[in-house]
Amino acid sequence: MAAPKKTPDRHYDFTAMNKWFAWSSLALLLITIWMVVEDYAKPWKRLQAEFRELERQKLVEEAEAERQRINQEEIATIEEEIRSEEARLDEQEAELKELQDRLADLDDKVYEADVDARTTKSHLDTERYQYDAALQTGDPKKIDSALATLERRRETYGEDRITLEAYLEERDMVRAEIERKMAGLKEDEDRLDELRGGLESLENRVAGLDKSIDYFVLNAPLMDMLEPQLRIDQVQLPGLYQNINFTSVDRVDRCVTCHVAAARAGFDGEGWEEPFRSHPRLDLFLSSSSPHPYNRFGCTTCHGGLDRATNFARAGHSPINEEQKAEWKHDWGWQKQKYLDTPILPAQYTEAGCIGCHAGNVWTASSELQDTGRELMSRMGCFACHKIDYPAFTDVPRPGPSLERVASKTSPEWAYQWIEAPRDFHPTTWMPHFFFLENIVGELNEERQRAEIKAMVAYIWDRSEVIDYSDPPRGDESRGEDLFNTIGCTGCHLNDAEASRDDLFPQINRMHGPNLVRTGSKVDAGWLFAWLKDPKAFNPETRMPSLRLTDQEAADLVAYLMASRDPAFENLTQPEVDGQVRDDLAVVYLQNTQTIEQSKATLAAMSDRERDVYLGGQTIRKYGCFGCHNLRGFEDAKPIGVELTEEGSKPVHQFDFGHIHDIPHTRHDWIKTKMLQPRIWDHGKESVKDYNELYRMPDFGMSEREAEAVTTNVLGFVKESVVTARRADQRPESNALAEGRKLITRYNCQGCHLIEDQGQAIKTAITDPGMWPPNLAAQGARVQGDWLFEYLHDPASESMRPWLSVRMPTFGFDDHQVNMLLSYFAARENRQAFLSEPERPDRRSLTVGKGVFAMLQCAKCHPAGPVAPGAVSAAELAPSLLLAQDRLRHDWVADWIKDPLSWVSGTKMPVFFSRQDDGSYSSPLAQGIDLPMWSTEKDRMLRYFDSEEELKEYLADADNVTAALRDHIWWGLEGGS
Amino acid sequence: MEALKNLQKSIVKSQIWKSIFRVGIPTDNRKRALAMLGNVVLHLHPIKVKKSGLRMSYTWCMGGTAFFLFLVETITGILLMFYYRPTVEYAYFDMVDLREAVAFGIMRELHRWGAHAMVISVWLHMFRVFMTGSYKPPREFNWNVGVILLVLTLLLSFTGYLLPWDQLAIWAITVGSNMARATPVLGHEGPGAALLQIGGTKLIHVGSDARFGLIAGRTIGNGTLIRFYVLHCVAIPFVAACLIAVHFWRVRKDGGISGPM
Amino acid sequence: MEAIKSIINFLSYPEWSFTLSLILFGLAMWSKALWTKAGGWIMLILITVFFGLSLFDPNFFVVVAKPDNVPIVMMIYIIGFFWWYAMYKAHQNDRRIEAGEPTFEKSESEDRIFTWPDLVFSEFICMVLLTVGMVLWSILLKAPLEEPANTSVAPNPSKAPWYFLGLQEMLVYFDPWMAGVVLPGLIIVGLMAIPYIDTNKKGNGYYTFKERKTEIVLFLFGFVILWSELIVIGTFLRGPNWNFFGPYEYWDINKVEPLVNVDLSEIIWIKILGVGLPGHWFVREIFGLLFTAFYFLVLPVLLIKNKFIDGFYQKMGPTRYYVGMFLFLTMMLMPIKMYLRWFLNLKYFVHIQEFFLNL
Amino acid sequence: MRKYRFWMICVLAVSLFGVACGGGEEAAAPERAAAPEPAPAPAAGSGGITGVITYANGDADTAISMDADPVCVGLNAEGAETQTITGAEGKLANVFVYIKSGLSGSFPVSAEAAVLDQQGCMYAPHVSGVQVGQTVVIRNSDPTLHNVHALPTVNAEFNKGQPFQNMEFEHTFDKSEVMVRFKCDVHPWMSSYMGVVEHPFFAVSADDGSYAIDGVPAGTYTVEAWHETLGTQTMEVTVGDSAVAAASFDFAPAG
Repeated sequence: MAAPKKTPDRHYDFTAMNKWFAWSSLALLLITIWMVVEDYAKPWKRLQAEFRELERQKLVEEAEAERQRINQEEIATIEEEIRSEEARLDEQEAELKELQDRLADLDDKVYEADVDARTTKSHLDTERYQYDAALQTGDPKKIDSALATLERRRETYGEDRITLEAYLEERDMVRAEIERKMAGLKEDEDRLDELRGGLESLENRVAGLDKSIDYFVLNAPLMDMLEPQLRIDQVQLPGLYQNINFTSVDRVDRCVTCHVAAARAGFDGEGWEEPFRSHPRLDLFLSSSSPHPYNRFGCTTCHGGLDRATNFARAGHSPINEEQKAEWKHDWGWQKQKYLDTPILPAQYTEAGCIGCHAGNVWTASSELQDTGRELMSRMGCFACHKIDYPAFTDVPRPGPSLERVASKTSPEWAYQWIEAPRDFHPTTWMPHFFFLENIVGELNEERQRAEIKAMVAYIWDRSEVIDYSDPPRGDESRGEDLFNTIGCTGCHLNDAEASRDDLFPQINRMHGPNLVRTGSKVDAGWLFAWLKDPKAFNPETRMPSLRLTDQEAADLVAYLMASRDPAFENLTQPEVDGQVRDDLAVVYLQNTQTIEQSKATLAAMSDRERDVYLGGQTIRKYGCFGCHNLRGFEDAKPIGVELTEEGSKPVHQFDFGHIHDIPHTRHDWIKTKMLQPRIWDHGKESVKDYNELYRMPDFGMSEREAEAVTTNVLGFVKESVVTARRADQRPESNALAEGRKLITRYNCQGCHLIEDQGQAIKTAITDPGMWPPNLAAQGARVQGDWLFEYLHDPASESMRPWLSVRMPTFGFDDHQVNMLLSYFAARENRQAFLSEPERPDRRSLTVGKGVFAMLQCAKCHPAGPVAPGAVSAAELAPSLLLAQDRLRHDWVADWIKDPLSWVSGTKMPVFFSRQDDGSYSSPLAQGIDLPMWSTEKDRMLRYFDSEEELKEYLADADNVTAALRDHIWWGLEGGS
Repeated sequence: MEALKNLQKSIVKSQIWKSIFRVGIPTDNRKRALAMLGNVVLHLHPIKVKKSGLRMSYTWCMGGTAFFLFLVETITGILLMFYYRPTVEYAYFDMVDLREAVAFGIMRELHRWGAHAMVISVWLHMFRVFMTGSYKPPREFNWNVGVILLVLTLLLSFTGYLLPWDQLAIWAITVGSNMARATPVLGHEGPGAALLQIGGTKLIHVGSDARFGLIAGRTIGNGTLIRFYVLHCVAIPFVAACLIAVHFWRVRKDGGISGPM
Repeated sequence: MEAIKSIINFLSYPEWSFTLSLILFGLAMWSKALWTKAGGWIMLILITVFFGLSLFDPNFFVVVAKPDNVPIVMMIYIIGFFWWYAMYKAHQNDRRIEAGEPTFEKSESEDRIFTWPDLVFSEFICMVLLTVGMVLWSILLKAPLEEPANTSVAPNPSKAPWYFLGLQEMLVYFDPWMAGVVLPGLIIVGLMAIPYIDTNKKGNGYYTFKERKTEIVLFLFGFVILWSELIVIGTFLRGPNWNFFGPYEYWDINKVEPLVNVDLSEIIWIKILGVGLPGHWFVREIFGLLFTAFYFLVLPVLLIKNKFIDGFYQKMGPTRYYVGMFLFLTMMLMPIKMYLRWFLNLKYFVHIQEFFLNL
Repeated sequence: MRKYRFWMICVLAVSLFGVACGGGEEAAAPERAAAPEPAPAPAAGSGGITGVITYANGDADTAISMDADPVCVGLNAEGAETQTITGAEGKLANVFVYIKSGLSGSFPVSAEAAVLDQQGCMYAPHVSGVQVGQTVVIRNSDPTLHNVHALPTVNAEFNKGQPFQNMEFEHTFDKSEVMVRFKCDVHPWMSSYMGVVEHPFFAVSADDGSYAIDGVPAGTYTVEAWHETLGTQTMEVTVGDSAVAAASFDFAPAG
């Protein structure tokens, strides 16, 4: 504007003023632009654009491949045909033309007639109404006239319809005529499209991804408010919520905004890296066919992290190690999220995400690490000191052996040695080291520990019952050895001084029972004999089953086991400890309830032994030994550890890292470190803290892998963040499932059996597959509840595989437990455990069954009578069919015979019926029946058929044949009639 | 060129234009005066001001700054209100969305930093007025209005502090509001509260004292959020706006922009 | 280096830093040299150097760099600057007055300027620049958003908004009802009362120090020392459990300070008289009550004996004088209480838990 | 994206300046190396690999008792032996030799089917090889029940019963695997091994221990020789154009 010059009534010099104005406006413009750019250039946009480009290239390559594939000759020929067709049509052009004209003409007529008809119709409706109206007036004259018009109109309408339909008919004819003429051409064209279709769709998709002008326009700043291609992609997850201070907020996952290909197949293999890879397990996750489709489960439900984040750092990615951290810092600007309590689980712990929904079922299908971790925790007995409120860890018996009678079994000296360093004696034991760990420094503290151990032994022996056992009968060591190796001890026990837990990871079932090395230096032979004969007699709660050993067998085993000795652990002595130290420890406990003077007096009044016993009791309380072992005097003591039920949600700042600074301050690093070095957080405080304030968590001597497995579980113990309805397997039966699985873990069924495709650890001890205990796949579908009930109660009653040297032990289940197992197997197969008696079939199918039984030579493997000794090598035999009727489920046998492999992988039962594409099964017997060798069978069967064709037809149908076989096995076998 | 000139002329001469802009760009003093009188915003100013009052070195322009920031807060605040739901479920995640998904979420920064700046500028305004002794007669009353505005500014900022509903927010408010427990007579932990009772029934307890009234509950919760939200977005701004008007009016009436009386 | 740091840490502990700041404040008010361009530059450089160097210290950096603390750093500068600037102008004017010339403002307040365009434009430019500033700030510094609210996990320390940290700091020395309600209330009342108490006709509408020494000194004491400084302390030097930490100290949650504070009654009855505490609260607290009464009722009267103060009394008349004196004494309660706490571990003058009346 | 749109409008309204000119940089996707063209099937070369498998310990096979199935006894009047270690003196038969690595590209699958017969309660041949995708015809020439139980590790397991004489069925393996074991659960002594490889360059040593792989394109390869009990041995072999390279293996350690 025209700036007035400086005058008396002016204050500022206006040229200067304008300069100011100009510069400041310019600054404003620039800053605004900067703001817009800042707001527009989001990292996820860059990534999406990048991915578009990559995907485009991928499609281009695919299109190329498609082009290669398409058979050019074929196309050429078809195009040739098309040309000829067209030529042919040209010849008939004239009449074709004429037809088309007629068609056009007819179209007009139809239209016209249609209009007329509809007009008439509308009039008709009006007059109908008028007639009603007339009726209302009740004036007969009106009524009549109205009726009259109505009638007339109805007629016209009828006529209109007729003309219309006539035209329509004619038109259709003409159309058909034309189509017929052009059919050949059309057909060819269709075939051509079909051939080219794939390619075309690919090319279209490529075109869709081209960076054309409109791409830039649509995604330009400020334009992209309308319909951008680069946009935030989010999914809302009702029922999967975040637990914010007593209010739950449904998740809104935006992960795929950057992980564009996560839920789409085909973006794996080399060249595809995060964030552009497909999920590695699309069969299980994200894909719409998987059990966890993306739009129902999203990502953060399992992986954790800030669901709504659209930025690498803020999403809470957690690096698996320092290298990755450095790399991420550099590539993605990674930062620790101080304010995010639920960061993404580091890759190695991802399976922790399963627990939130699956804990209710004890096991999680196909999450190996987490599952092993759970098993480790049950064996190591974490739940014995820490309350863990999940089915797998609640109302389970104490994991350790009862000490109420330990004095009858071994010596106090051994016990001292053992408590001091269990792994020195049994390298693979689950019993942890409580003493002489890193946070114990100084001679005094070490003396204190000796005093404590000695006192504990004193207490245990003081309370323990002593039974005297006479020496066992003489046994033969070598016979004992192969008993040990063949009857199944090896399913739960090792006998190997070299073994290490980590070597057996993750198959830990063989460490269910103690490693039996050095038994000779530990126990009393007489006790061992009695124990092997009947474990429950010694300890009613023991998980050790009875193998129904004869005295001789037991004696042999004893001889074998006792032979394993180690001089280092024989004629041991307990060290002398300074009585003063012992007394000082005791006084501290006394002072909890007494004044200093009183406590001194009380102590003085005690004898030396009493003091030991007293201190022992207090020490046991201090270390919580009663958590794992039955101990008189601690029947209802409370566990000493902190509850772990929601450990995975504990804010990081509540974990005590003590003076350790080189370990990253994250939840998982804390837990894992704690597993490997339970006392590490005392570092630097050893001499400051009171002796009794020092950490007491024992050292289980975990390997890296074990620690990771356990950590995975603890990380998974999080606050509820999924509504019940959305958790895994909510069927009414799922409870049975959980209970059954608990029993299976507790009694280590998988040490011998393959259950849910896991276990059969005994494989490593028994090489001959024929001798492996059976695979229990589909057990619930295979056997009858009643039979299983009897069998589990008393395995000796039946033996369907007499050739197996492995014995199904007698676990001494009570009815409740057995029923639990029954309903577990049933629940696995969605069946009822018990079913009603089948009714007897007709003679015909029995006869056919008998014949088929012979033709398929079932008896070659299945003893249909008493087993002929040495007939076929034991290992290759199959269960005796005499048991079938009592044992097998009538509704299963036929299906089984039809396709055994689909039920039990690796079964020796061959498939006789080949599966057709339509799912039905074809039977070879129709041909087989003609072989001369089966003539007798043929004749016998023919009696029940009118013709040979009929018989063959019957035999050709797998359903008939299998049913007949089943009936024969059921009714035909007894008495071998 | 000519064409353009004509076009411009015809526009400027048109009735619409004239109806909006009564006086064009002032070229003489009369027009200058008219410009000030004719414009609703500008007529807050007198037609002429003391030269001293014009000097930045004298006024520090702090009053103006404070007022401008008040406007900035109003505008950004209104925009934010479109996305923010004052309930414990949504409040926090709406903040997250402002950061993650909403275009120009920078409004939140503008609003927050603006608030800080406003508090400081109001203090400095008071500081300056004191140093120039501009509270002295006849301006005593306006000084008081100013003090009240200062308090309102603090309250605005305080109430706004809770709305993000993160740890920073609720604990700052907890600390702040805990003092109200001890209000004499009205706070259940304050002196004299025990005296207020009828026939042994205490009138002032944790469920009825000043703090309860402030945060609408025994602990900070949804009630507090709503209450603070309304205070922050409607109640206090309204009062402040009125007082600002009074403040300006009195500036004019009490002898214009401060300067030697 | 470390040595210097530890010295600074030590000096920054309230008893010393506060005393120091009192002394510096006194000197500043007294000196003239400080309120010159040179003085300003020196101050600016000193502060900047201090911050600049300190930023290298991780612990210092962590605290200062918190987004919500940035405005306070700014505040230190701004208040410092304007304080200096106001005094600078005041001294200039004083010199002119001595020389018998009119003050700047006077010399200019005569001629009037058309608001359009001068004022309108300068205002508009201010707004534009301010906007630029705000946007820049917002782009460079993201607003903080911590973990979602959780009433069961309290952050340590949990602090009030920064502008209330002065009050939170007072909580250390006073009961909530004083620090949180009465004193803030009196601050507001006091501010409002200023124009009515201050009877000084001079210095109306222009910068001057000479003509209103007392007012300015008192006001600055309240504004700079008791308000701004306490905010700075509360923000930068108060860590977990509201423990005090030097600027270079690591905020260790486990830091423990001895709690040995005693009430006046205990000091007198037990320590001095060597008898147990009387049962009835009135007897027990009698000394405290007496002291309070003396402080607020008698002291003002006694003070009149002082010529200087008598001068005010004459000018203001009894009511103004007493109100003013009351407010002044209340303000002075703060430093008094602080010192008694630091050096006598005094907790309360009056401690009547019977009805939560603690002073 | 409602929010998005709305605010844009506000901002447009508020900001007096034509901000639209502010450009956000387009993310240019990095060039990704186009995947290599599928290598054309190399013309089956004219080279070859031959060699002899030697084994000092000679024939160490044991007789089989077939008492379990009278039919089998009947079929083997003169008795039968295991076929683990066979071949002329000092030579070793039933060794599967194939090119383990060094080949590139894909090779046509040979059209004619490989046959695995069950004759006299023995598999014939005892050791054989097929190409991935090549049909294997499995026949039962005995008048007794056999079941063909393949125990692969990477391919799909199957276990078919053949109760009648001259029954046969076809099977193709879709992954390469060395070796796939076949057994018959009815006659535990029966076993056969089949090497499944991607290419046609494999052979099984004859009674005189000799084998020959031909049509090998020129190049350097790792050749592996596999034996059921004696493990595997490998060797680097360079085949010149239309030249026959020698690769003999000696399985005779047990001195």
